[in-house]
Amino acid sequence: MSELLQFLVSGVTVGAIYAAVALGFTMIYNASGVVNFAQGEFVVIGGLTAAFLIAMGVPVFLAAVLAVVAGTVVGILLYRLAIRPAREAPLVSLIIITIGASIFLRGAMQMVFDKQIHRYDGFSGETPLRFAGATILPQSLWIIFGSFAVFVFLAWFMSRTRAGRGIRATASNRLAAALVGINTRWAMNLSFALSAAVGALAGVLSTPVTFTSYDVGVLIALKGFSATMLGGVGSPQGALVGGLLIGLIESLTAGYISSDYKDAAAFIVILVVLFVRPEGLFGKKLTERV
Amino acid sequence: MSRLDIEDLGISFGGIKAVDGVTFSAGAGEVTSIIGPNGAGKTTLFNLVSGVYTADTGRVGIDGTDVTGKPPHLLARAGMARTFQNLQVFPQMTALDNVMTGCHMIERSNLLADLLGLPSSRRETAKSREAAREALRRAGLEKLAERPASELSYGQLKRLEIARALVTGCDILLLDEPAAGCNAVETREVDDLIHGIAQEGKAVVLIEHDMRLVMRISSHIVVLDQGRKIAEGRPDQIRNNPDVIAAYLGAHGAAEAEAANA
Amino acid sequence: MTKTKLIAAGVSALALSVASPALAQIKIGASLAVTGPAAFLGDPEAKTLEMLVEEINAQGGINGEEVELVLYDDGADPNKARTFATRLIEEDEVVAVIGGTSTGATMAMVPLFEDYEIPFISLAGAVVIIEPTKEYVFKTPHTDRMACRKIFEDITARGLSKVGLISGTGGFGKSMREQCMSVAEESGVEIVADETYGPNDADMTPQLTNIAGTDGIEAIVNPGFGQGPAVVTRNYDQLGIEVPFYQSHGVASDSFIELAGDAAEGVRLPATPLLIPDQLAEDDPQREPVQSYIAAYEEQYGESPSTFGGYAYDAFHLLVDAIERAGSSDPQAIRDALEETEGHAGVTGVYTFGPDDHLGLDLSSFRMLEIQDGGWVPVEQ
Amino acid sequence: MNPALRTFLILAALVVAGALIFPSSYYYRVGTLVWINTLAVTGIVVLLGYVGLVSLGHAGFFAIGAYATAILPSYGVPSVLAAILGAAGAGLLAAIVGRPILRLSGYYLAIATLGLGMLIWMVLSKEAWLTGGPDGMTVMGANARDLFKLVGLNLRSAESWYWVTGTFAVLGAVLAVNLGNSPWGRALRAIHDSDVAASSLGIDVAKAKSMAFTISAVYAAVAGALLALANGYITPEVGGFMHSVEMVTMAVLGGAASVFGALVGALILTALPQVLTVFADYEHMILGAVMVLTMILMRRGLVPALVDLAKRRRK
Repeated sequence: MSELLQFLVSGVTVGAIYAAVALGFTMIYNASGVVNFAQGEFVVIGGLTAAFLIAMGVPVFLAAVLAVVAGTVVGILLYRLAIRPAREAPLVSLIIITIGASIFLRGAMQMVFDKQIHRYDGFSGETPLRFAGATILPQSLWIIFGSFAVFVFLAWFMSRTRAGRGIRATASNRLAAALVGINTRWAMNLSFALSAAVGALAGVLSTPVTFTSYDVGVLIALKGFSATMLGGVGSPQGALVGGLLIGLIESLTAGYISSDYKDAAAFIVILVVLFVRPEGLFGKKLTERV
Repeated sequence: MSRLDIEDLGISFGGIKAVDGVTFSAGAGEVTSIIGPNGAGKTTLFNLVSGVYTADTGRVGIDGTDVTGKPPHLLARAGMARTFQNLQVFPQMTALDNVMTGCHMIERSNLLADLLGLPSSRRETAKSREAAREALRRAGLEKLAERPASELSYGQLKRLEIARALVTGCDILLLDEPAAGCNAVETREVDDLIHGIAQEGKAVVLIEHDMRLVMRISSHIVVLDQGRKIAEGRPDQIRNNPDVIAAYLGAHGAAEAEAANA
Repeated sequence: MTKTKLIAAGVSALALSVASPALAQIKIGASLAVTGPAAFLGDPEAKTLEMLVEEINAQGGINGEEVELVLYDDGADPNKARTFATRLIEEDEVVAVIGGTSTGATMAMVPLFEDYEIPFISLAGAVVIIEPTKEYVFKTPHTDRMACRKIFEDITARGLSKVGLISGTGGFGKSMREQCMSVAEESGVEIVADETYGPNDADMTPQLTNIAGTDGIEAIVNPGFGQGPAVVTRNYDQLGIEVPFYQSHGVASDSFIELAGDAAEGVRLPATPLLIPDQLAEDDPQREPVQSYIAAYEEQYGESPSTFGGYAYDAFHLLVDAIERAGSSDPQAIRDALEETEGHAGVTGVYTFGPDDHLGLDLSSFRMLEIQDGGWVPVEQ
Repeated sequence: MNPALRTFLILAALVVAGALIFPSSYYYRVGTLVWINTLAVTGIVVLLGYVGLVSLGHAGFFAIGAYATAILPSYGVPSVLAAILGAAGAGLLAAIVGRPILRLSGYYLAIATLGLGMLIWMVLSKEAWLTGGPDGMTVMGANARDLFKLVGLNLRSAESWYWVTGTFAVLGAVLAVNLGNSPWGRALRAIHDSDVAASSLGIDVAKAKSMAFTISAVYAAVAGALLALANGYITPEVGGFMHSVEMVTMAVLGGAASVFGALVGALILTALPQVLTVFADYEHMILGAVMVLTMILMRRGLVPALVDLAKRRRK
C-alpha cells in the first residue's frame, strides 16, 4: 500500500510539472492557434536564471521573481520577432518557426549561461516529509501547489477578466475582436507574456527537484506537448488533467510494469485516446463547415 | 422516374433540429429546387444527402438502393456529384487540373503505374484532359483552362465546380447556389447549362436564391423553413402558396407581398 | 591564461616565425560532443585540448614544430562524426585524431581511421572500441566493464552480494548496465533488481521503491551520467534507503556532490586520482600530472576539471609523447610509437599499450572513493 | 518537355556536376548525405507538399530501413535484400497505422506521428540485444565500391556511395514527379486543398492519405538503408524526434510543393553546419535564425520564392 502511495506521489509531482508546461502551451494556443515548441526554453530560462542569481547571492524569492520576469521578456520578444511577422502562416511553418526559435534560444543560453547542470536548494528545505510510509520533498509540494495555482489563475483570468475575454475573443475572430474595440495586438502580447511567465515559473519551482541545463528544453516541450494533446488542445482543464495523467502513467508503469517502457506507455495511451477521441479528452469537437 | 429518394431525413446540432424529417424525391431529367429563407437548413440538407454529415434519422436512396450513412466517396461512385455553397475548389491547381480531378472515378490507373509514369497512366491522364476540356467548354471556361483557380472570379469558380461535378459522369447533381455572384449574362449561361444537364436525363437538385432562375427552370420545388418542409409542388403552385410567402417575409409581411404581386 | 604566459607565447611564436619562414606544423584533429546530449562530457574535453595546445606551443611545440588543433563539434551524432572524420583526414590532413566523446560517434569514425591509417585515440567508454583490437584505434578512459568489476570487488569485500541496478537509458548507462550484468556472476554478485530511468526524468522514487522492496537487497549500483544519478541519489536519501549505494565513474566530479548535496554522503564510486590530488602519495607517479592539470585548468577556466577532461588530457599527452619518441609526425610512426607506450603516467592511470592492448589500463588505476563531509575520501582496501 | 524527364535531366546533371568539381572524399561524403537527405525529404514532399499532412515521426521509418539493413545481415540475409525488406516493413507499418492516425488533423496528427516515431525510437534504444542500444551498432555488408568493381571501375568508397545515393535520389525524384502528374497525384493534391470536395468526387480520402503515408515511409526507409550502408554505423538517433523535425524542416525550407524544394532544403541543412564550424559557438543561433527567417520571409520555401523572383524579373 505504501508502495502505491509512493508511486502516486511521484506521479503527481512529475505530472504537475508537465501540467504547468501544458498550461503554457494552452495559453498561447488559445490566443493565437500556435503550439509553441519553444515552450520548454521558457522553463529552462526560468530555472537557469534563478540558479545563476541564487549562486550570485541574490535572495531566493527575488531571484525567482527576476527569473519569471526574464522568461516573460523573452516570451514577448519571441512573439514580436518570430510569431507576429509570420501571422496566418500554415501550421507546418509555425511548427518550424517555433522549433527554430527554440534552437536559437538554446544556442543563446549556452553562450549566456554555460553547459553545466544547475540546481539550488528547495524553498522549504530538503528534509523529506513522511506520511503513511511514503515520502515527499517539500519542494514537490511547491510544484504541485504552483501548478494548481497557475491553473486556477488562468481559468479565472480567461473567463472572468476583461483582458482574458479579450484574448479569447482575439482567438476566435481577430477581426471581429478588433471591431468591438479590443486591442488584439495587446491581447497577443499579453498571452505570450503570460505563457512565458507560466513556463519560467515552472522552471523556477522544479529546478531544485529536476535540475536544469541549457539543453533540456526539447524534452520538456515534448512532454508538455503530449500532455496538451492528451487533454485536448486549448483547454486548461485538459492541460491539467493531461499533465497529471502522463505523470501518473509513467510512475505507475515504472512501479508496476517496467521502468524501461514507462515513456512508451505514455505515448501508447495518447495514441489510443486519440484513436477513440480525435479531439483529446477535453478538446472541442471539430465540425467542418462546407 | 425517381433517381434520388429522401425520406424523413433529420439531424440536430446541440439540441437544435437543423433538418427535421424532410422527404422528397428528384426525378431523372428534372430540376428539383430547394428554396427557403436563410438558415432554413438547405445546405445542411445537402450535406446530409451527400454524406458529409451523418443523419440522425431517415433514409437516402439512389435508384431504389438504400445508401444511408455511406461516406461521400461511395455516394459519388453511386452516381451523385455536388457543388458547394462556399466554394471548395483546389486553388493551387489550374482550372483544367481542377476539372481533371473530377475524372478520378473513370480513370483506370493504379498507383504503381502512376509512380513509374507508365504509358497506361499517361493515357488515362490524356483521356481525362480531353474530358475536362470538354466540360470547361460547356461551362464557358475553356479560355481559362491553364489559369490557376485562385485567379478566377467568384462566378467563374461556381461554374468551375459544375464542370468538375459533370466530368464525374454523375446521374444526380446537387448544385448549391450555382448562380451566386453571377451577373445577369452569366446567370443566363448558368440557366442554360443546368437546363442542358437536365435534358441529358440527369436528376438536378438545386439550391438557389435567385427566384426568377428557380421559377424558370424548376420542374419541382421543395420549400424549407426552420429545418422542416413547409411546401412542395410545381413553380406555379409554390409562387402563390401563402405559407411560403409567410416564411420568406414573416407573417406580417405576407400582405405586403401580396400587394406587390398584384 | 596569465599575461606573462600570453606574452611568452607571442614572443616564442614570433621568434619561430622569424627563424623559419616555412613554419613546420603538426596538425592534430578532434571531433568532440561540445554541444548536444553529451556536451557535459565533451565541453571539458574540448577545453582541455585547447588549453594543452596553447601550453605546448608556448613551450616551443613538439620536436620544435608548432601544434595546430582542428576541433569540430559532432554533438555526439555519429553521422556528423563520420563526416568530420573524413574532413579531418582529407581536408585538414591531420596526423592523428582525438575524440569521439560518445561510443556511437567513435564507432562511426573507426573504419575511416583504419582505412586511411591514421592513429585515433577515443575518449569514449565502451569496451567494443578496443575489443577486438584495431590497429589504429586507442582509447584512454577506463571501460565500463572495469568500473563494474571495481564496484563489485568493493561490494564483495564488504561481504555483500545481492545487488540492485538502476541505470540511465542513455548510451553510458545502458552500456554499463550490460557490462555489469555480464560480469556479475564471475565477480561473485547477483543482480536481483534491474530498473532504468530516462536521462531527464524528474523523479525515480518508483524505481527505487521497487529496488528497496526486493527481497535480500544488499547494495544499489547506479550506472549513468549527467543529472540522472544526482536525482537518483536524492531520491535514495528521500526514501531513507539504508543499503550501500554506488555510483559510477560517469559522475566522478565535484559537481556531482554539489548537485546531490547531503544525500551524496556515504556514496561510493570508482574514480580517477583526479578527484583526490592532495591525498595522493608523494611517490605516486600520477601525483605530478594530476596536480599540474588541475592547477592549469583552474587557472584557465576558473572551474575544476572533470574526469572526462582528464581523458582528453591523457590522450593529448600520450600523443605528444609518441610523436616525440617517434621523432616524426608521420601517422604510421606515431601509431607505432603509441603502441610502444610504457608506464606513461596520466591523470587517469598509468598507461602501457601493447599490440593486444590499446587501452593500457588495469583495475588498479581505479580508486574506490567515498563521499564524506562533502569531499572525496579513498576507501581503504 | 515532360516534367519527369526535365527533373531527371536537371538532377542527373547536378549529380555529375558535383563529381566533376569535388576535390576530395570529404566533399563526396557531404554530397552523399545531401542525396540521402534529398531522397528522404522527397517522401516528405509527397506527404506534406502533395497531401498537406504533417508527420513529426518519419525518422521512425528512416530508422526501420536503417536497422533492417544493419540487423538482418547477421541472420544471413544479404544487405540488398535486407534493405528491401526494411523498406517493405516500413511501408507495411505505415499502411497499418496510417488509417487510424490519418483520421486526425493538425496538431493532433502531429502528436500522433510524433508518438509513433518515439515508440520506434524507444524500441531501438531499449532492445540492446538486437540493436546495440543507444550506443548503436556496426553495419556489416555491401560496399558500393564492389558494385563499381564489377564493371571494372576502381572508385574510392566515398565516391562510389556518392554515385549510388545520387542515383537513388534522382530516381526517387522522378517517381515523385510522375506521381504528381498522374491520376492518383491529382487526387492527393485535391485532398491538400479540400478533402470534402475530393471525397465528393469519389476519391477515397482515407485510402489516398494512407497511400501517401506509405509511399513517404518507404522513401524514408530506403534513405535510412542507404545511410546505414554508407556510414557503416548507426545509432537510434537516426529515429529520434530531432531527425524527424530536420526532415520536415528541409522540405519546408526548400519548398514542400516540389522535389526541387527537397533538394534545396537538404542541401542547405546538410551543408550549412559544415560551413558554420567556423562559428562553432554561434552555430545553433545561426541555424535557428535561418529557420525562423526563411519561414517569415519565404512562406512557401526557397524554391517557390526564387521562381517568383525570376518571374517578376522577366516581367
